[in-house]
Amino acid sequence: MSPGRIRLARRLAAKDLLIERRSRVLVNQVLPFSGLVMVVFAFALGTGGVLERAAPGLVWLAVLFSSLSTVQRSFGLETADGAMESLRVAGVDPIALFLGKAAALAIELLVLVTVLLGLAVVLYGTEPRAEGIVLLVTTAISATLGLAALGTIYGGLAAGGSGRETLLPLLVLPVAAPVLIGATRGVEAALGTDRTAVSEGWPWVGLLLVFAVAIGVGGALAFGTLIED
Amino acid sequence: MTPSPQTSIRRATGTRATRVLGIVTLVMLGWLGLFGLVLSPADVDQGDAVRIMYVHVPTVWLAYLAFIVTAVCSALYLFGKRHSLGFDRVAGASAEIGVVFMALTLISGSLWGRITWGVYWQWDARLTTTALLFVTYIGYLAVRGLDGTRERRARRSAVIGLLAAPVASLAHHRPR
Amino acid sequence: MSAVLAMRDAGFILGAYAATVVVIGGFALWVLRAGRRSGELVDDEEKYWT
Amino acid sequence: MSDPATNPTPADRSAPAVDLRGVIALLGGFPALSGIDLRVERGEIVLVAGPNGAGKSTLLNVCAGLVPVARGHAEVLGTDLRGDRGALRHRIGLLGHRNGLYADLTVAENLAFWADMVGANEAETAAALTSAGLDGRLSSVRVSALSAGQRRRTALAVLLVRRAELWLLDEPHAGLDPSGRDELDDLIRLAVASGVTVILASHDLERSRALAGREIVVKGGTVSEAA
Repeated sequence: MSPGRIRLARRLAAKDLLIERRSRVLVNQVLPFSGLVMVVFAFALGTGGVLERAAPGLVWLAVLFSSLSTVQRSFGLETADGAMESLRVAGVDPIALFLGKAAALAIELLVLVTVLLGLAVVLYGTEPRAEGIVLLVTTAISATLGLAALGTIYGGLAAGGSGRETLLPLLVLPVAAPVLIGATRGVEAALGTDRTAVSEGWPWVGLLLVFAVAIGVGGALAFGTLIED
Repeated sequence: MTPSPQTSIRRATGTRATRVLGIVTLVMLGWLGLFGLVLSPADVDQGDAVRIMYVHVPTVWLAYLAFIVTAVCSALYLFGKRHSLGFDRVAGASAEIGVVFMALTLISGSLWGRITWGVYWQWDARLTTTALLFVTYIGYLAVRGLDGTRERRARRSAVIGLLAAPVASLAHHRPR
Repeated sequence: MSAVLAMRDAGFILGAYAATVVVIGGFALWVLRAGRRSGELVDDEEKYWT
Repeated sequence: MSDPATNPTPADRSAPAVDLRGVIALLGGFPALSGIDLRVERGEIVLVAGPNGAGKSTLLNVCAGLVPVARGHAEVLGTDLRGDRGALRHRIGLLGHRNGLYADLTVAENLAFWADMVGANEAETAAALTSAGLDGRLSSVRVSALSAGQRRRTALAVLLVRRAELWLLDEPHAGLDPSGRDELDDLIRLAVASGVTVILASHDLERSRALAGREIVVKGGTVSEAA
């Protein structure tokens, strides 16, 4: 990993975050949407303990759905005026391109996850316990990294041409299933849902980390081929 | 293997070998029905439900075999020196076969489950993985349907074919 | 044949067999038709497999 | 990969910008170019004319290394297109009908981003802004608020920042008003004066002829020199 590559990736990520700060698409559109999803879950499932028990899974479902919009936005700004193509044609290192997009996506998703976990406390009455905080944070971060890497791969694929946006959910959701399962179990253990112990959560964090690393490495290597359209 | 030019007009893409293979397959299918439904006895534990296994197990094996072929051919296309489009075509055709047979697996499996468990579907790891793999390869076929030149399609789908399978199977090897 | 119909859960079991035969048959027909259509695009001299 | 230190050696400085001999390129299995001969010297402006679908864009894409050469000899900036094109990419600037800019960023931010991508310094970025006539107030305007002509000039300023030696411009005048076209032409002349080679495909023949030193016609996948 050359320093030049990391510098490029940092610059790419900073560019994405600057664009988000300017346009506020995620804050003004995606975040309200994910909040809405949480509320609609509550309507559908009603009260009486079901919500509290299902809360960890619902949070990650909402994250998953919202991450699709986030990925679409992230690559929409690259394709709107052919910027991604310019980068590719100019020979900008595709690994740096992948790492930069994934890093920006990870930061954006982490904000989303934090807000949604907070919403779960308010809306679903799930109280985090002190001994589970470390597990909660590790789970959130490792799951987010995996989702960001995954979203970057498929976002890059969907960015190639017209009519591909509709393909994104079909491609991402089945592959994201391990993240959904792992992150849900991890958060359940952290919160003590169904009287699970904190120690039960750590193997799931392991799974999430394996996933994030595998997808991250695979995506970095494959990204050049994927966007070479 | 050297037919006269007149007969080759209607031959489409078939060869004598594929035709023989097709007839053998039809005969074997009939045989399977005869043995599976009539000649073999009911199982001691499963009763008559075991008869579904005679179609269920071969289809799932075939589906997995087809997906392995897809993954291997994707790798051969991507990492091969000549980037031969032949591998890409085999990968795509194999994925189609895999999807069809995995659909059959899911259908016969859920019918078996209805008899044995009383429900069509149970959320255990193996069933979930199978369903996810099914959807993953539907996505793979959708990627193959995207616009672009043959080389682009081959590159894209090879990456997806290589990436998707192990990840979807990760749901199978989850910690207890 | 009546023995087959008399077994327990005959509907589910026969359904599984029927689905298998129908789906495989349908897929085979689809492949044959696609092959025929592709074959028409190729000149007879270039059909190296015949 | 996009290391700015890989400056051309003197030997390939003297090589022609583009040297195509008998180039055949396929699109979807069919020949889009069927035997192209084209030699463009450094510092030339060459106009590529021809009807729609004749292969003008394909020719530019072949020069950019985006469409592979199926057969023939193809050298761009002294590098064989059929070999490793990695080092060649940042020396070529291809501009199609899209500008490749980020609408939510200002002109200066777009250029600064590209400067970081290719390792250009601030002085070079400022010089590109001035050359493109985008310095001063315009530099801090978001691209989304610019006119079509100003966006085009920003896109060309990116090529200046990238120090691209060969500019491949596909219909650069499309969608611009007359004054925007004039400003664009001035910028192209300025770039050529500093050593850039330009190949442009255009339907605006009158204007492009005034700009270009030479005109070639692409028709049916082959090239002929215009009289």
